[in-house]
Amino acid sequence: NGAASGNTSPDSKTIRIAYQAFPSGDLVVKNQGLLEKALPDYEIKWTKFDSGASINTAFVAKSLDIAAIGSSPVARGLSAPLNIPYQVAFVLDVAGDNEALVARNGSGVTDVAGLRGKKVATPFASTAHYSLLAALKQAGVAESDVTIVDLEPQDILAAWTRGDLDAAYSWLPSLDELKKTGKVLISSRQLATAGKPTLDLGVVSTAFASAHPEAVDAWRKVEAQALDLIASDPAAAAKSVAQELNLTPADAQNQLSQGVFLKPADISSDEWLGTEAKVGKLADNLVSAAQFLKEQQKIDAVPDLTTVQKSIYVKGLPDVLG
Amino acid sequence: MSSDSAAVELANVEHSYGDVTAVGPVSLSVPAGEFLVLVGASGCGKSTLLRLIAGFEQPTTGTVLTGGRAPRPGRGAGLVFQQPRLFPWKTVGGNVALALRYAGLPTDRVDELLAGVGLHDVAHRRTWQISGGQQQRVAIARALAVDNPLLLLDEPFAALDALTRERLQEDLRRVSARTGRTCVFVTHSVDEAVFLGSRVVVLTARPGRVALDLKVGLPRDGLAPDELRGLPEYAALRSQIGHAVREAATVSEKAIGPEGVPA
Amino acid sequence: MSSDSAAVELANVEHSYGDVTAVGPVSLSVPAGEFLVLVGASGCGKSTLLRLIAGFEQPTTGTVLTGGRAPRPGRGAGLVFQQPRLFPWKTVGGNVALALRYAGLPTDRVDELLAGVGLHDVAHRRTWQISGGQQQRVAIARALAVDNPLLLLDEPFAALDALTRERLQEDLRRVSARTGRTCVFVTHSVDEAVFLGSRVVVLTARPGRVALDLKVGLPRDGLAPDELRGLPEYAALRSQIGHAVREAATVSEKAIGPEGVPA
Amino acid sequence: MSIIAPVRPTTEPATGGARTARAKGGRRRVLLRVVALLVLYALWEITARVTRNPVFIPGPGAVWHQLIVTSTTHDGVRGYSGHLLIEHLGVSLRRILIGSVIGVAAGLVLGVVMGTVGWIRVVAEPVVTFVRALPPLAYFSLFIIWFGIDETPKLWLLSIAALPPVAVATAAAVYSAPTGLVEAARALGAGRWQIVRDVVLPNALPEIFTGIRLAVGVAYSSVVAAETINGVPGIGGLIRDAQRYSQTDVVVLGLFAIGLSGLLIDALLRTAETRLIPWRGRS
Amino acid sequence: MSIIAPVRPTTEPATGGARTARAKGGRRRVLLRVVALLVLYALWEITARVTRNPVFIPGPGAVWHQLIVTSTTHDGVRGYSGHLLIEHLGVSLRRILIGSVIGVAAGLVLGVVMGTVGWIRVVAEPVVTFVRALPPLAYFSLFIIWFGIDETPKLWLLSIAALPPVAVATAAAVYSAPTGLVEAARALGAGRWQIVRDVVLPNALPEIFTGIRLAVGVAYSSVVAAETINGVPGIGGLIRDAQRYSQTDVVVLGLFAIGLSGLLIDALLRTAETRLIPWRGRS
Ligand SMILES: Nc1ncnc2c1ncn2[C@@H]1O[C@H](COP(=O)(O)OP(=O)(O)OP(=O)(O)O)[C@@H](O)[C@H]1O
Ligand SMILES: Nc1ncnc2c1ncn2[C@@H]1O[C@H](COP(=O)(O)OP(=O)(O)OP(=O)(O)O)[C@@H](O)[C@H]1O
Ligand SMILES: [Mg+2]
Ligand SMILES: [Mg+2]
Repeated sequence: NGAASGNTSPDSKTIRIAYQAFPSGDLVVKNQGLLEKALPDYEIKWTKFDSGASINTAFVAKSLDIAAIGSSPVARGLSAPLNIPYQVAFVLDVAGDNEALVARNGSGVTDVAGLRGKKVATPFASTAHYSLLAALKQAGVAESDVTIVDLEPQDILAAWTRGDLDAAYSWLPSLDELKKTGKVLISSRQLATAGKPTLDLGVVSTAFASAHPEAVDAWRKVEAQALDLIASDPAAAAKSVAQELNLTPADAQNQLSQGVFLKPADISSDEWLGTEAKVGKLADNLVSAAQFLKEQQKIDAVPDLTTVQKSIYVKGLPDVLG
Repeated sequence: MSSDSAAVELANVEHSYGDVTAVGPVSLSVPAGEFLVLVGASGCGKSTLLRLIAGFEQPTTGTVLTGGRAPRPGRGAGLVFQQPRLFPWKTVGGNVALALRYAGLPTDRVDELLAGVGLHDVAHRRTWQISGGQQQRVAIARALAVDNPLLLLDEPFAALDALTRERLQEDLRRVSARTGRTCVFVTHSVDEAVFLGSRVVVLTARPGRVALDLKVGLPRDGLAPDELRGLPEYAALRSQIGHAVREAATVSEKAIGPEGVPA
Repeated sequence: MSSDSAAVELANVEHSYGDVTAVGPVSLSVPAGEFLVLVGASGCGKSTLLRLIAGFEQPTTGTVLTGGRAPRPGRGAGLVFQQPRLFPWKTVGGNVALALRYAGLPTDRVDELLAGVGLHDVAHRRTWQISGGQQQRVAIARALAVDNPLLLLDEPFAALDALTRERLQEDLRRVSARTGRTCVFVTHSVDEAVFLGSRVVVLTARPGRVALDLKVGLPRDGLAPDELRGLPEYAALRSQIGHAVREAATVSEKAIGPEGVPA
Repeated sequence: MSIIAPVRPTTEPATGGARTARAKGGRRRVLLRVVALLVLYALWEITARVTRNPVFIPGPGAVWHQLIVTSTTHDGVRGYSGHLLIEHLGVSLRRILIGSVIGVAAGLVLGVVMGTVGWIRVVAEPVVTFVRALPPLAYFSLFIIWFGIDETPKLWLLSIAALPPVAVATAAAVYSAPTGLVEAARALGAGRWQIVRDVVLPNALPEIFTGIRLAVGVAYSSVVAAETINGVPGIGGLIRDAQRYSQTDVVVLGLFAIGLSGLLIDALLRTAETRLIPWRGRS
Repeated sequence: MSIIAPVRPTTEPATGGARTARAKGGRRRVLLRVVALLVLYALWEITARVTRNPVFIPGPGAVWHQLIVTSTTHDGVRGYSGHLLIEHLGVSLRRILIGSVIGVAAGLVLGVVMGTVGWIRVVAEPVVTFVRALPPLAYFSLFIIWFGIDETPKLWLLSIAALPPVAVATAAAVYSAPTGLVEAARALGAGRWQIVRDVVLPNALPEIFTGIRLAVGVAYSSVVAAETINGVPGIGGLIRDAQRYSQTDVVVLGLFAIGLSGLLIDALLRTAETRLIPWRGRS
């Protein structure tokens, strides 16, 4: 199989894309076959993954060319020992109200500081985990003062219902259920404002990007097109997302509405990817995420800023998205 | 032929394994205290008959009664199978002890019982660490551990040398005579049949039916085994039964009526 | 006693199972073509001796040679164990066919071989669907399927009725005489020993040693079995051997030197 | 007799009485199972109604509805995640089948060799024990790295999961081959591999079958783990997806699909077993 | 003889020659294992050097380093995730042990009952087959709903994982109890449960042991699944954590901890087996 061979030769016309089951423009692209239309010569293989960790693994195995992946795993992937040769080429969405820290009614917790001595659940190694720790730090709560439990979102819901948890940092759709019997302490939208955004990124393997720059351009264009669709015709976008996630269109639209979807033009702003001339603040964001991981002893060393900046794929920006 | 007090009562018993009829219609009534010896060709149905009496097989037609009731394995009958069937997970002594335990008896008689069949110093051995004849004797000791009114023995002495065999024959005869047990004993040895039996039944070839049913009226009391064997009646019975066995083995299925060997 | 052309050669053979000495020092030389019958009390070591000759046991001391070489199971010797040891996953016929297959012979002789031991219509049966004596006969047919120069038989006819037994005895004697096979035959029947053996060895009680080693010089050619049994020498041999067996069984270990029974 | 020594259909041809008894037994069996099913169904329905939380315990109705939804094309969507339920199941069954076959074959060979060849046992036994203690979830990512994300790692995972029961059961059974019968074969002149073929393996067959049945079960229960990555189509991928969106009714539907097809395969194996081992209990 | 009928220490007391042969055999065994270990080690080292990618295959040195790091307190951090390796392992072993004991006991009872009581077999067998086909990852969420996120759901999962091998092996062995010996016991007057105790169970013991060994192995390999939820401290939780951060050396270290302790327990079980079943191969 293609695991070891990679996909770097210019005449190989296959794109292997990893997508995840979170509502984003990526699902619209897949559902409407936008990329297939844009690149009729290419064979496009969509593969569903359920975590950034497994996407990183698949990149290590040289089984992927393009992927939708959270910023936290990207920070890991760019750091030692992984040092995955991929580049960030797109911002799919920024976590907004679709990821939040909720305290269960009856736990007596009303703000983040009140979490001391309480039991909080979140899926480890996820963007939510990152946000939770950021929120605690912001509120001046030491991590050791809180019992943090590693649970998948569906398991959080189960434990929550039993009353085993006091709070949880989770995302949609289970977040909606949590909100019904709980109070939002802080959401990722607020953290983003406070300088700790978590994002879903599009990454491209370096080898693929240098071998097929035109394909990367096409991909960025259709992703931008999808973002436009989300902004202009949420119902149509929701319909596509719903089909991919086996949801009702209404559910999908509700979920989409809670995320932050950038305007294509904003992506090449200094706030995010930046341009060929000046790489944007996303690099700093990734470095700070890596620093955070280093504190957690989860990575060996924090990559320096220039290395990370090289891993931002700004080729052709801002014109490509223009 | 039937009597209410019969220890074993077979009425028109037939048994088939699938389409193989092993035992032709047999009617036999064994009064309590009788020592019945079954003789017959290999494969004529002796073991099957014993299994019917023990309750391990149900007759295809006819009825089997022991002590007036349908036989049930382990109830009132001691059984020595044709194979030793020792439990390999128990020692030799443990095999005998098991029989005592099932009967609710104390298990300290194990060594005594083993000595009774000529086995010393083997109680602690594993069942595969003794010879074939010794295994057979353990099976006998096991079956004799409990005093059952009925004893069913399927060629118990086949694997024993002449001397041991004679000793055990003598013991068995004495014990059964003294306690008044009923015995049904299968053997291929005509000598053994005459020596032990108060009645000898010769079966025809498969399906086994009664070819000869002979009371052995030897005067036993006070006679030493050798004296008994020296009696002229003894020799006569031997040759009569030996003859009948040879005859019966060659009798074809068709030539024999339900009543026994044709005159 | 030893000879270079001996089919079986035992020199000072002793065999112990742990601290149980089963066979005392035994020296025996069996010339090719001899029909040696081993007689002895139950547990005296006959089977062990046979297993030594077959190569299943290694002597604790001394050496065993067959055809001048150390014996190896399945090489040049047919063996009938004391138990039938049939393969339950094969039919009766399949058990016999296996022996033929191992010898590279065509397997169409199965029915003939079974008929040779008096079994008809059982080739398709399962091994537990035939009687004990029938199982024993299948084991004999299996061992006789291939013409080995040496035949080792451990009480092969113990579970058979007189008639079948005599027929098979006669067959075995005829076959071994005609083909010049060497036989070592274990039995408890003194009559069988005299009838079959060209030489009879009586063993003492455990550990088995040679108590009596007797050439049987009966004139066999042209005599019908009944005529043979009617000879006066026959009766004399019977009683001599019978006597020796009784004696040997009671000889204590100490009283007997390595040379045999004391005068 | 009915309790301790159950009726063995193939070994003892029926007498007249036994034949009707068996027919009765068959009817009684079906009846018992139907009753058991009804009881389970009632329990489920009642629990679902009492709990009244379809996320935790979806009622039979909801699951039935999902069966229909996932088996048809609705609103332009084919089944679940673009594949019908039967397709998900089919893909997974294919994986389970291939994985089981490879695992069983390898386990059989390994078991026989370990049971018969001394030095291989000495070396291989610890390795097998070591490997079978390892959690598939732990080494699956290594498989991804080595074999990519397509079928290969899944088949490897399922094969490795299916191997140990067969290998261990076979090795144990082969190791305790009946001395008496092995000797009998040797006396007949059987060579080493003839003994293995004609005595050791037939004698081990009942245990090997137990091993195979366990192996297939283990492969089944590993299917979700195997389909964590690139698992759609696949019943394990379907379950995981549904789980993530708390579509418990779909999860339960998937569990039923797995359990019922597992039942079916086990029934086939048991039938084969009865056919192939008429001597059960006779050796 | 050495090939087909291996030396059975307990059954055949040694003759002079055999005794030295066995001592030799023991030394040969140790030697073989050491050689095998060295070969494996060399292979690993070479592969690691050739690959030169610690994420693919961390070298022995890296794993050794992690062993030291996770077993000591460095920079104010105790081991990994606040617990020493040995503590992670201890917690998991405790879970495995309890889960195995419960699973084995339940499987034993179930197996015996299914093997002996006809109507229970008819009803329970499909249920057991159904349940053992279900992937733990699929139903684990239900356990959380029922049992919370502490020890209980983990122990349930491990117990349920350990149950089927014992239940299936026991039921199969009990079902094929040797007719001849069962009859012998009945002839001696044994009652139903005496037969089970004195014939059926001893005869099934070798297969039961195989089942137990498999069960412990399955419990082991389920420990990561069981510790997906609130699994730290715990060797499974450690592995999961390390996996998500691609700390392959820690993952491999965890795998070693699991595999080696699994080897140890299996060796204990095998010793017990040899002791308890002197009649192996003799029935
Ligand atoms: N594995 C063993 N361990 C210890 N003792 C044994 C073992 N096998 C046999 N024996 C003992 O060795 C002696 C000889 O046994 P063997 O089977 O050769 O006797 P045998 O002459 O064939 O007896 P039988 O006529 O009863 O078959 C017996 O006393 C027996 O108890
Ligand atoms: N399960 C079975 N199925 C079919 N036929 C059988 C079965 N068991 C026994 N038979 C046949 O029934 C007949 C009687 O068997 P049985 O065991 O009663 O003979 P037996 O008189 O004891 O012979 P032996 O003296 O050889 O032990 C035999 O011909 C045998 O082949
Ligand atoms: Mg019989
Ligand atoms: Mg013997």
